[in-house]
Amino acid sequence: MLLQMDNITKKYGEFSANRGIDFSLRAGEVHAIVGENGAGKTTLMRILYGMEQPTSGTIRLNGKEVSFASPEGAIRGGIGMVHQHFMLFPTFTIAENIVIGNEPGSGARFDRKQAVKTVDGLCEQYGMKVDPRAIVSSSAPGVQQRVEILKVLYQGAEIIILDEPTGVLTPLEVQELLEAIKQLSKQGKSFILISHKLNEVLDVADRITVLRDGAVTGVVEKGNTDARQLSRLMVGRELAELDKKTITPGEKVLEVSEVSIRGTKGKPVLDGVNIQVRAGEVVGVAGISGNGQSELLQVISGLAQPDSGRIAVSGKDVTGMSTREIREHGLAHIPEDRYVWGANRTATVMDTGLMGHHRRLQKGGFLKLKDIRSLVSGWVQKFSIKTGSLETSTQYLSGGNLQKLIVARELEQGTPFLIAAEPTRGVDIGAMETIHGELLKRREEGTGILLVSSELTEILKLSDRVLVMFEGRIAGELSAKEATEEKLGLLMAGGTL
Amino acid sequence: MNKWTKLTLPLLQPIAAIMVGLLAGAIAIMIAGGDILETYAEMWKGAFGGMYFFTNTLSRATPIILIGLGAAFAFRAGFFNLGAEGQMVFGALSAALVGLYMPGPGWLVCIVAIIAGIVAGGLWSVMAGYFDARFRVNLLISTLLLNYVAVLFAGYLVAYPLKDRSGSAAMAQSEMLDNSVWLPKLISGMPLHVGFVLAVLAALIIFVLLKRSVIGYEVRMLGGNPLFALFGGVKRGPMMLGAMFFSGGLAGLGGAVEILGSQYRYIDGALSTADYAWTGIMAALLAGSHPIGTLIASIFLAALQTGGMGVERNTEVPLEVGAIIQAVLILFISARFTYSFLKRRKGNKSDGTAV
Amino acid sequence: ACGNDDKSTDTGAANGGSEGSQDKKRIALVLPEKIGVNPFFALMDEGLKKAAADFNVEVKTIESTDPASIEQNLRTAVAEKYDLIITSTFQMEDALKKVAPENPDVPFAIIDTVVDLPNVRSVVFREHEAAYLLGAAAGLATKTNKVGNVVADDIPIMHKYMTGFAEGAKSVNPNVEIFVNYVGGFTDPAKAKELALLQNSKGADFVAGLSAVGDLGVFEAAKEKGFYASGQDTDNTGTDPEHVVLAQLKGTDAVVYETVKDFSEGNYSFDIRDYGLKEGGVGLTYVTHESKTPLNPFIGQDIVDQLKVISDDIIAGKIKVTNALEQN
Amino acid sequence: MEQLFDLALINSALRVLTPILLAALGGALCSRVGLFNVGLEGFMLLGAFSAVVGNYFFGNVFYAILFAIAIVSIFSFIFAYLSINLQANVIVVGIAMNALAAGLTTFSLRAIFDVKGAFYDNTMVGLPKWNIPIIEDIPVLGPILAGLTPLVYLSFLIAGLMWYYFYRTKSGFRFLAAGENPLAAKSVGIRVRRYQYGAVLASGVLCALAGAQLSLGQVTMFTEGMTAGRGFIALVATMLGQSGPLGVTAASLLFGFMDALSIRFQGLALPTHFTQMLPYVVTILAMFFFKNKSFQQDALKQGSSSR
Ligand SMILES: Nc1ncnc2c1ncn2[C@@H]1O[C@H](COP(=O)(O)OP(=O)(O)OP(=O)(O)O)[C@@H](O)[C@H]1O
Ligand SMILES: Nc1ncnc2c1ncn2[C@@H]1O[C@H](COP(=O)(O)OP(=O)(O)OP(=O)(O)O)[C@@H](O)[C@H]1O
Ligand SMILES: [Mg+2]
Ligand SMILES: [Mg+2]
Repeated sequence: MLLQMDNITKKYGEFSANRGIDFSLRAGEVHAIVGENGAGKTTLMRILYGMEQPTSGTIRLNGKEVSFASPEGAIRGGIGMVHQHFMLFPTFTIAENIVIGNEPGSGARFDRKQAVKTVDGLCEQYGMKVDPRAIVSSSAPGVQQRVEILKVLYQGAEIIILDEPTGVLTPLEVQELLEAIKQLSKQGKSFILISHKLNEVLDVADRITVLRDGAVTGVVEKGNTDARQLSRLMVGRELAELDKKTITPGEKVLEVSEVSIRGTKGKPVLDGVNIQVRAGEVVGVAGISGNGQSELLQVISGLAQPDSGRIAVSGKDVTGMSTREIREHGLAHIPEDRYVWGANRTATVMDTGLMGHHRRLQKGGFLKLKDIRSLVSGWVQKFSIKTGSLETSTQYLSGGNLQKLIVARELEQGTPFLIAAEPTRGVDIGAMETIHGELLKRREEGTGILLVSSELTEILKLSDRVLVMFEGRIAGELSAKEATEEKLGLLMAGGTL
Repeated sequence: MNKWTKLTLPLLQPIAAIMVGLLAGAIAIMIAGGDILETYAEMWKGAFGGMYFFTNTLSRATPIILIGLGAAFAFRAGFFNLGAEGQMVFGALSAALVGLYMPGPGWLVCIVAIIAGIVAGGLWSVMAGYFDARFRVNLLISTLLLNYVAVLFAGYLVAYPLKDRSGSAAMAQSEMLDNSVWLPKLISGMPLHVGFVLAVLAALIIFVLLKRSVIGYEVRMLGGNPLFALFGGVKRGPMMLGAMFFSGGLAGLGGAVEILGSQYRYIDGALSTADYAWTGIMAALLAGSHPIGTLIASIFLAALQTGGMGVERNTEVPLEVGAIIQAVLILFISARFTYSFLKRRKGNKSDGTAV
Repeated sequence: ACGNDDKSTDTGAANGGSEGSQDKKRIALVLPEKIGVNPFFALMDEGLKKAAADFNVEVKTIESTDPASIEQNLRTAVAEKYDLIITSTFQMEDALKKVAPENPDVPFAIIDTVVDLPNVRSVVFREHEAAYLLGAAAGLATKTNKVGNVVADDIPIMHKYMTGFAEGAKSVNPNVEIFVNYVGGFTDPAKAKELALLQNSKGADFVAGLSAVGDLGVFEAAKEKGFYASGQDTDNTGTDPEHVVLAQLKGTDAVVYETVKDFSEGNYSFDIRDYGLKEGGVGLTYVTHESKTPLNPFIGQDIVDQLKVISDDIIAGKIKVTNALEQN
Repeated sequence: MEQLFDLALINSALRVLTPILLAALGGALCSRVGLFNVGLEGFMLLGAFSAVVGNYFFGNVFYAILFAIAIVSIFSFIFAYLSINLQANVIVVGIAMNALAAGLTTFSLRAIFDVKGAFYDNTMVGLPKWNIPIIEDIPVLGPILAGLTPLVYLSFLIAGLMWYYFYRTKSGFRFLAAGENPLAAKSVGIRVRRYQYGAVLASGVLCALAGAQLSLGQVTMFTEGMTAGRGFIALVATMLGQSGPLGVTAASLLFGFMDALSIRFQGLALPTHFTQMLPYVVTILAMFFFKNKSFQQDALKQGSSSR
């Protein structure tokens, strides 16, 4: 056994995030960990990586007991981790981000040219393309994810922890990543893979450990299981199939006409985009991240201004208006990045949940705290958000639970138009089912939804029409019936049908 | 953890800090060759020993509280306003001018003078806010620099056009206000004036405002994560101007009541030497920008100062050692006791973007 | 409380001595600032200590950290039942005008400004007379017809010196050009030095320091570039006899000493004492007061003799020196 | 006061800006690792004092400077320990350390030299004033560089070295990384605290040099409060220069020249109070041209939060 974690317990105050977990990893194995949001997956990995100290339990590496006081020790022990949330230096170049900690150069000098070369070689070796000279903050999330993985590979890790690595990747990128994992494991590297996507897990994992409420509920070999069994182990029940009713679309709730944004390097970021969303209709937007989706959403919601073109929400021209005014005209928005746009980490769960509702739930300028409390605790129940209390600081929610809170908040704005950007990013399959159900319910109630997702299955499952974005343009439009993964994939890559 | 320990635990830390601070101060006293117990006794007496000293401490705390509250409010909204000194100077100057030159009954002049102080401090502050919101001029630098400009400008006015020529005319100061304009004392014969009541009221109002009101909510969210606030429809520009006005207005009020309640004229340098501005900012930071905490921290800091004066008057421990003890006490109390704005910011900063 | 031992021999006059335990008179000197960088306050403290030893009284000097603490310190001194409370400068005027009438039985003194109350003795100086002499000295001695003033700050009190200086200089040398620069503070010798260097580079061969501790910077510039300078308040020609050639004197120590003396000998009266050249309260080294430092040839005995005549004329009232503070 | 600009002005400006530049570089190091050091003033004051003490007792400027460095390092270690290990608010610590430095220097002035206000000794020799042989005779450069202390040259050298350290060395790269995103830095095994300590201690050393330039370079004496607000100006220069070595140098130059210029404006048409405002007003105006990052960029970079 390469790695053996025995009886790991981690307590935060009175709350136990891990309760007596046993976990093992063989050399060259891909071992997946699955489980509901807040089950304690990330916590377990942070313990292994030396970022948290276990309350009790032991870790053995190659049979020798180890205890990592810091990631430095773990890295030296040959463990690398790709975190659920990026650990990058946004203003640095990609090459710098990869080589940090073990920079090339003679003596004290940092040889940046050599770093670029090294990274190029690394890309070659593992078949992952990045531009070493590009600045991280202006790279697409998919690229940033690759940087994270390359960084770990560069560190020469033998055990590689991947915490929800595919959350931001497009299907093609996912495929590439899974291939790379398989290749590397053949070369002798071992992987711990955390994912909510059971198909990926079943594709690459040799073994699967299922966690629930901080404890192991099962360890299964790949051959002996299927998605149904896994999901039962995870959520403790069967998942129902969604049924999508047919609805005749009504009024236009969103009309984007000829919207353009100039880019910095000649190429426009958005190039004459036209989109219409009608009441009771889900319009999906597919595309490889970095093709203008983020900017499109920012322009629609007033977070950025277009250089030309017009935008109307519920028939009203809202071009140039502030976010507040656009929201008042009938927009709700599940943001693509929950920490940047979706939450205030230092605020309480209640305060984070209140945003957008606060102008409604007031009397004479004062908040109606009772109403607010019952509203938010309603969401906590409905979406089974795991939180200590409503007064818990938002930063202590696990990624998926925060996502659910944000989704609940925006769904409840009750507007005729909703932007849902990556609505199920990082949530477990049970929660995904709930969120999908709620989105379809809103559709039936006559809300128009613009769904942006890198998850093609999600797009195909929910959309009435699908638009594909490529290089700032709408490269194609397909009806729900016509759309298939293959066709979308072709359009997304810049091809034509 | 039972309720009892939950209640006492947060108190334990500051009490322990004060204890350690006193111990460190004792070493300083010993080195200076003073009597430790006597020195601390005099320090206590200078701050709280008797009605006169107690009210004097509160009176000294008054401008500190108001400035601290102003700073705390701006910090809460995420705007690092370090311009309290200039804002206070303008508030004080305007109050003095209104008090001197406005005709009418004393009480009315006094009220108008207070309002003028708030408005002047607020406008001076909002100017920096506007530069930031409109032209992206770094608020931290501009507020810091505008202090110098304000102090010099006010200094010019009272050294030349508005100089007091009634007395020895040796000072750069305005004439003295007529005593009909003075803020009434709370207890006759004691230094404490109505300004203190205003300060306590302001603390309570801000406390409720932040906790319960829509504006307060938006302020807190803006301070926590401006992008989230923007996303939710909080308008940063107007909020910034509003918060800066409010913050500077409080500092201006601090200056105004100091003039109308204590000094009765604008004296060049008097507000700067007393270091009200930095003390107020320190109070806000010590209290993690909590309004009631700021109130308490301000009184504590004022007590350290008045206590230090007591030590200077009644013992052989030199003035400097008093200052050293004060500084040491503050250092120890700041340790871990604070839930600070900057630390919080550092914490946020460290998490990178989300997947 | 210090002061010097010995048993009491005081004849005690003045009212208000209601102290309990000992029969020694207790006298407090309440200063508006920290003694720190201003020689003026240090001198008062010295005068008080000296008087304490000579007249067997108990003394205490109370420094104020900032203007807001002045009144408190004054009130506390009253509450502590000192027999005499000496205050100083215009900075304490306001506080004294409040506190003195409330305590009509307590004797006060204020030095350097006038507070016209029945229980206050005021002592003032005619520094402009000494400044006139200094200016005249500069006007006579300069070879370049250019002299400088390095002034602490542009505040009214400093104009008392500058105006006197200018009048004196012009009176003996109408062509003299006077450079004036302000340091912008009382604690910045580095800046004061730069200003003196600048004035020298523009041709000034004599620079008068009027910048408290900044004067040390002026002296250093003089030493470095070989020009001449003067100090203030106390005779600091000893600092560097080759370059610091004059000092404008102000006898605050003597005045405090006198005050304590009068009080302890029972001659205390509540009036206004005005010290100028005539009374020897202000002066200029070599002209009105001896100096341990030998006279520098830059000034020379000839000039000193001329200055003595001017001094006599001022004393005699033949020359009227403007007091900038009274101009309005 | 006809000639406003002349070579002596530049010469004077170089002298005057050196302490500010040195302290501002120290401030830049601190702010790069997320510690906003308002204690520069106190550090510098203590440096000025201990340099004079060292000079007096060792009779040697070199040892004097080493002594100042040692003393201020201890002082800055306290700053580091409180704000890094004990999680005290850096600004509170900075303000309190300023007060502490003022008290300590005044107290020690009396305890060591038995004087109040100022210590001046005729026999004390300050820093050497270099007149470099060949350069001395070059027309324009000669007067500009006349009689500057080694610390003036050193300050610019340090700025250059800092640039090299930040942008050319491995350690400097990690230093910047630790400030840019401490959590990410920790996750790749960088000892963030070590860099934070390093930054604070280095700023202590730089402030000791700044103080020495003030008390042994510009003048040869110590007076109470002789830094007279230079630490705060340095803080402004730090921020204006966006904590980069070159920016900070440029900002300090701006300040030095504006200060020297404002002196020459004295006595012209404007009242002194207004000429004294000149450096501050010009700096504010300068900021209209060197735009700050927008709060959105700022907040995005920080993953959330505003300045
Ligand atoms: N520092 C902390 N303090 C208190 N509670 C914490 C802390 N960190 C994590 N938790 C709690 O521990 C639980 C486990 O969190 P963890 O991040 O391990 O979940 P996860 O399984 O990774 O979930 P997800 O799938 O949503 O990422 C959560 O309920 C979370 O709220
Ligand atoms: N209390 C201290 N006293 C002196 N030096 C210290 C102290 N704490 C830390 N240091 C210095 O900082 C270095 C790094 O400390 P540490 O290993 O705690 O940093 P880190 O692990 O990067 O930080 P963190 O604990 O925040 O993760 C130490 O080797 C030491 O030089
Ligand atoms: Mg997780
Ligand atoms: Mg550690």
